[in-house]
Amino acid sequence: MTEKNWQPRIVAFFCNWCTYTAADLAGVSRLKYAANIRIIRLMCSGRVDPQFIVDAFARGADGVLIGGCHPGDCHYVEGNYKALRRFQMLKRMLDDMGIEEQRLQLEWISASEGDKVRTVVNDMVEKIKPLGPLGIPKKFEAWDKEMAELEEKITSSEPVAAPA
Amino acid sequence: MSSPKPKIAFYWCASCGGCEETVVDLAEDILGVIEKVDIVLWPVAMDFKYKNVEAMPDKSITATLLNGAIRSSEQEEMARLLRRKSQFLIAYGSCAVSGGIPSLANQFTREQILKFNYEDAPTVVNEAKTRPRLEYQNNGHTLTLPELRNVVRALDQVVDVDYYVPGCPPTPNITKTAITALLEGKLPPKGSVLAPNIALCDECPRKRTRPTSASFMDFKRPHQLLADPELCFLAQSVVCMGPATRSGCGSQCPAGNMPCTGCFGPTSRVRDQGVKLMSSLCANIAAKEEDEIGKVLEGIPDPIGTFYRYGLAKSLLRRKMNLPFSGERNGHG
Amino acid sequence: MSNPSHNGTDEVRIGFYICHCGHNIGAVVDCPAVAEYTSKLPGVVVSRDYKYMCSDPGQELIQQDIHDHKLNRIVVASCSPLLHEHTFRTATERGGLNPFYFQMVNIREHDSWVHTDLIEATAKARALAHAAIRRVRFHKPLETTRVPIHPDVLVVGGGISGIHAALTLGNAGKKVFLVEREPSIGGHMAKFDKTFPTLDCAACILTPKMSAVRSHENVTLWTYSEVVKVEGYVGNYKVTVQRKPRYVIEDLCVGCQECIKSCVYKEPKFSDEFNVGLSKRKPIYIPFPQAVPQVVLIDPERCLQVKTGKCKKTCLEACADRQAIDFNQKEELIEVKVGTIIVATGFKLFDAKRIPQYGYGLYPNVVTSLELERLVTSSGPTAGDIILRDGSKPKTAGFILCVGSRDLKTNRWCSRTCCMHSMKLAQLFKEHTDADVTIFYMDIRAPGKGCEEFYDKSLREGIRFIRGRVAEVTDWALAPEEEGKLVIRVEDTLAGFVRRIPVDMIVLAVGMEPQVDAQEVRRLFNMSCGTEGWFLEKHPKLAPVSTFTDGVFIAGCCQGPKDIPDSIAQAGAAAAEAMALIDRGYIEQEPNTAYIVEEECSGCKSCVVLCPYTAISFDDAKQKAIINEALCKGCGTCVASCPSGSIKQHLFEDEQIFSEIEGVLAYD
Amino acid sequence: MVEAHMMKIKRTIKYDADRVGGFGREIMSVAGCDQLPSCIQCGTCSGTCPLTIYMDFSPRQVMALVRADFKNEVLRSNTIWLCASCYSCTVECPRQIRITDIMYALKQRAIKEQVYPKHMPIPILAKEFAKMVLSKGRITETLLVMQLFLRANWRAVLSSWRLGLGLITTGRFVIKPERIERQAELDAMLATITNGNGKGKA
Amino acid sequence: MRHLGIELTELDDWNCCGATAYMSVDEQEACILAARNLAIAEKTGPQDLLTPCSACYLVLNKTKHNVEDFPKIREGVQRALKAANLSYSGKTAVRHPLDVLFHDVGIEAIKRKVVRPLKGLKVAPYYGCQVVRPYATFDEAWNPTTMDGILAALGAEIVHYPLKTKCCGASLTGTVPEAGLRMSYILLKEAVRRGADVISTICPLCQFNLDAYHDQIMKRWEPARIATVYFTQLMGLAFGLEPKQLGLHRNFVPMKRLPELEKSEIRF
Repeated sequence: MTEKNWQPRIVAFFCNWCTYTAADLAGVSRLKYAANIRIIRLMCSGRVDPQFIVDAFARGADGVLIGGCHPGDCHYVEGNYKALRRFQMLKRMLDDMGIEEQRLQLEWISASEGDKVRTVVNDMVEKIKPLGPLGIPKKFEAWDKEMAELEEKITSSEPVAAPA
Repeated sequence: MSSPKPKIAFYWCASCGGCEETVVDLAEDILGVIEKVDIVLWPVAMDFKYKNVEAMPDKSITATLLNGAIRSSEQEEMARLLRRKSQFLIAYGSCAVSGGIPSLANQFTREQILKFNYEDAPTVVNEAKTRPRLEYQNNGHTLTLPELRNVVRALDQVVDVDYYVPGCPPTPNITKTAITALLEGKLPPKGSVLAPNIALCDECPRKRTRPTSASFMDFKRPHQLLADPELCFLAQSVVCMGPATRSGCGSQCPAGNMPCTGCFGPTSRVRDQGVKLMSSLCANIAAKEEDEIGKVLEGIPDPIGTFYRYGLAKSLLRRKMNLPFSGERNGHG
Repeated sequence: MSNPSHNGTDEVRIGFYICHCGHNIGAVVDCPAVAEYTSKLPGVVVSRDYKYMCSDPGQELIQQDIHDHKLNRIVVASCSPLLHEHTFRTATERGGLNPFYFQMVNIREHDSWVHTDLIEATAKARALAHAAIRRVRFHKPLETTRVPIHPDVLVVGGGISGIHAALTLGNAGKKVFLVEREPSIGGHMAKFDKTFPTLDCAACILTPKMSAVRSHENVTLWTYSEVVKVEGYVGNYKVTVQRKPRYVIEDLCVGCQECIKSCVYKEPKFSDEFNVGLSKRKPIYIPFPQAVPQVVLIDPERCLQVKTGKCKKTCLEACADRQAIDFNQKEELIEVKVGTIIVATGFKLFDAKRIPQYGYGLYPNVVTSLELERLVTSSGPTAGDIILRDGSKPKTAGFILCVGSRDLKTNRWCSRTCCMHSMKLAQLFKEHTDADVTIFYMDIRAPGKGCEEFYDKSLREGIRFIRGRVAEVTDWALAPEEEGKLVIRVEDTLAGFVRRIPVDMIVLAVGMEPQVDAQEVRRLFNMSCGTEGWFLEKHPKLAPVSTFTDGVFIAGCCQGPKDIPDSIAQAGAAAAEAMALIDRGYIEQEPNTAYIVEEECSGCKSCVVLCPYTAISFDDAKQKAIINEALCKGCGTCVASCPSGSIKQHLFEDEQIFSEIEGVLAYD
Repeated sequence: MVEAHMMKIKRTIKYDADRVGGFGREIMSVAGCDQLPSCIQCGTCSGTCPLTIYMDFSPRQVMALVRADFKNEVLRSNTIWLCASCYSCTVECPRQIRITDIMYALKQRAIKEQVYPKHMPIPILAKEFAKMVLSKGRITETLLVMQLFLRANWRAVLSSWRLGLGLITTGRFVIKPERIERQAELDAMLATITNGNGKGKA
Repeated sequence: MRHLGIELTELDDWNCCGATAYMSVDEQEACILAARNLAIAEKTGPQDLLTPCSACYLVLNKTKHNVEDFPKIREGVQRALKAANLSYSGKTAVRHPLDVLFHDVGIEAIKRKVVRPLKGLKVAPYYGCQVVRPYATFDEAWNPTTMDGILAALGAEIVHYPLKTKCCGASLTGTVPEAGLRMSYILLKEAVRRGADVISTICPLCQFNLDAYHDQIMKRWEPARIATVYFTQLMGLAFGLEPKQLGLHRNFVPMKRLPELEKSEIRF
């Protein structure tokens, strides 16, 4: 994708009971929203391992959205609170690592709030667009280029496959 | 093999020297080791030249134990050279395994680091603001210095690594075990970490004192309390990396009344030690309101330094994202 | 049967199928292009697009391919897994594979229905398919577990829905606990005079059902009681019911009402709830003549004895024989075990005071439809006379429809029954008073069976209909004929001008609202609510009485406004759903439980406190945490929290999720 | 006056060509007018409007006409000019349609297209009012009224002379024109939209 | 106001808000006009902007809301303000004296100031349209009661006046007299019918409208003579101020003389 028509990639982790169902409802209601989001279903927002979020960023996500039941409504009593606590810390850590706070969002969306799925996704896309791509895989590549010159030099000066 | 005795090399990149110390810490055992092997390279203890190594046939060294992170062009070059010359390249110690403490530098630019070290640090006297240069002409000679890289790397981010011996430093025990395995040819699959694949709590003497039902009302740092010498640190609200860190060290820190800081790295089942421990700690916070949660979290003022003390280079994010990346070779300005 | 091991030693052979779902997907996602793309992904042996994957031929396609191509993983990209995951798992199983070697991709609800751009939607479908193909590689064979179902049922709410559900279940031989908050069952229907469109008497059809449920050998009826706690899960709920003190021993009272006659209050003094305040009652009373149970009760807020302890207690004397009155009665908590629950907690009427322009509460002759219902009933406070507050008969009346309904400022929904209800009341009004009756409506909604005919009957009987939402009701006259009347100001939208219409009485057709405590009830039973506050069904079409919590069903107006026939139909459906579970005897549990690999657990104990179901315990001897998979509900919170990655979750393994992440991001 | 025996008839059928495609959508795109599509024609706006009784189209009908693209009919109706901005309709509308704002949008449109009823003083008042504010920053009621009467219906001045005199004698009408001090500032502000954006808005 | 310990500053170089008329010409410009006042108020300091006129109140509030709700208008306004080195962040609250008197000063404080209770004076509280809707938050749109409370505190008798929020037709009296005057006529007539001695308004234009057109109304319909005063004038009376100080002598229709008030030697 060229820089010009760049579209943010958003990975979403939605809980099975509220937010995933809400996204289904948005579909059933034919609400239209930005196509940038890829939803991964988990049983509960409490299952969202922060590793998933960081991994998504590291693999090229420009934003990560976590969707869970409203506080007090978790299908599993309190999984969403656990998600909230991790989220708060992770946000700080991402900030320390130079990832803008708009790129990680936690939203409470109940099964009936199909409309909220639409607004949340659209808003998030709008918020991320001005930030531009996060592009971590490309960064990794760029960083490792500083080793290329040396590597080339060594490779070229090496005798071809010295016998062991 | 021309010689019946395996050839062993030790090398030292960006590290504090503690790892070298460990080898010495093998004490009398080292004699046993020395008996069984030829040490072909050990700059800290014996005099070898680059040229000597270069002259060795490829793969002629049975195993190289390389410690320290890779952060300069010279270290990169040595890593590549030793890779070529060794049958087994072993990342030895946290810095080589996962970047170690030096990789906390990945939160800063090369310029920030150089400026601090050569200008701003309180102990520096350098009015001319002289900085090391890559090249210097003197009497018609060109003197060169290695280039400091933008990114601090773990060994396997530069060359292929066969085995990992973690620790800051690795304990004599696991060092001995590793060397023994090597000598006896009883090596696990390539890429293994030569430490138990179970978290530290397993061998921690304080393990039984942790209650099963406690949540965190706050977090404390070790200097903020007089720690109970018996009680699990987490039960005292002190961040202990033990649950997320491999065992094998013999729980030396908890035994010395200090919490684990995670130098052995995560188990094979975890991709990012830092957020994984964070996940566990934060899930267990008692507060429910955003503000209250935030207050509890203030007890961890430097999460990156806390959770990634030994492994920022190998964390999923590796380096702070919004730092300018100097493409110029001469970053030493 | 092909039985590949999951350690990757055997070759993974994936079959990928993308469903057009007619035009639902096919019109927005280029299905053949997706199939073409996935065919090149590693491990994919078969990649097809097909019109309707969920059809029999679609399913057979999968089975045939498993056979022909030795497939050992199946991925179907179609609708939401919440809809058809089961279908395709079964197809996978019929093909000879473990059903959990299947993975579903949602490209309808999450893609073709929410996007319009063909290129974007197709790219998204590719990414989601890619993710599933990567993920399915790590799937393992799993077995569902069976949990036995406790055969007893709890029905909450004793209105017509609850009564019907309880009777249906009781008649089928199931034990039912019917809990009603009010002192009598009957709900709103007990307050109605006649029912539309047949005009049969509400009491005549309801009362027999009320007594039947009371005397049913399989039904335990607890009135004046509330459910205060619900624990457990489908098949095994533990419910705590609070029984409020009536100060009358239910089993001893025969309903002779001598005590009421002898009360120290000679005249009824307090507003009567059943007659919506149109009449008075005493502190000791029976809610209404046909109340079930026929047991008096004492209003602790009003009774002198309960309040002050200083009363002559003439009621005690009156009941000396049976000694049914007990001023020391305390609230009681009862715990019962049930396997399924039917929630039928009904609705609340809209408070007409919220629309001040209609003058309810300000002008005495503005009444609500329920008040008129009580006035028109022969057993009501006026014995069926429709009278104005001054006792005279109204000569003109106006019915204002949609009071509180279809209004974004109050309730946006249509309350569904008000049109018919008002027409019924208008007919009765005319019958009782011969008054000139006008109905002010926005749209007449008479879609039920016999309802359009009823509308026609109303028109023929001379009821006037004016299409327009009434702007206001005032008492200021601008013309002589308006003096002393209530004036309705409305645009007659069909005539096209504004009119002022003076009337004697105004009836406000108040809409339905969720009960005040709907949110608490929802939490109690772990249900969802729509944004309006009605309990949310699992699927609006396919699962209209199920909720997102297995074993909890909803019936009647707590799910949304509806009339009596619909409520009863739902109650029957809910009873049937409950019975289906009970008679099968067990439920299959999704094998998404968490498990601990013992040798990997360091015993750090971080997980134990996280489990809301106490499924994690700590084995002191082994110094390891243990998960009781029977108690685990599969949320995965402990999995995400295990600092050494030693807790895993079937169906949601870390590597499965990581590969999904990798997959969704692996497009260009 | 129509003679009793001569029934005067008027053709009222509308053809599709009478519609101005896109007009409804244009009005709905004005800030605050976006709720119009959900109008259910209940007539609350008309019922609550104190001025419907004088209108050729009731507010409800105006909503219907806008939605159906009957631009000419709407812009020429007296309804939009009779709206006294009392906001009853906006507050009462069960669909939360900002009817008053739609009326404003229609007035603006009518003024822009010069299609307001010729002898109706209201648009003139609005324009004169705006002009005075533009040039002076404040309103001097007396002058405004004079302008209005001169332009619309000077005969009316005669009928109102007693009131005017009363106002002046009670000290409630000031004849000396008022103006703000920093007129330039105001001009500069308003210039930003006229210059910056073509002509402000479509 | 000073009487009740509220400090007022005249807004520096205020401009006309444009009232309802300007909105008809160009909403963006109208918003800019109003926003200039808001911005000047914000510059002046952390105060509320007090406006006794219903139309100003509405337009200023509407501008505030428009700036918040509609990015297009917000951008235009901000660009315009920038041209005058002004800025508006939305902080300044637009208040009506009734709001301030009822909520900030309070009924009790008002009661304490009363030296001459308006006993026996029957008042029809008339709020008019633009204060109570659609932007006011300090009272109910359909049945406002804040002025009722203040008038009751003055000792007056409140007449049930169902037209309290109906439009007086002010914007039309000059342009379409038939329509505008009829609206005023209905208001006056109903007040008389309900037995009120005086109508109390919260908008100067309503006051003017209901007061100044009696002659014309009489000519068209029937006499419906009743005085209309601004509610603070009644407060002044109750606080013991002289009618002349209160400008009551400027009314076209004088207030009815009340025996109870006569005794306290007020001259009208």
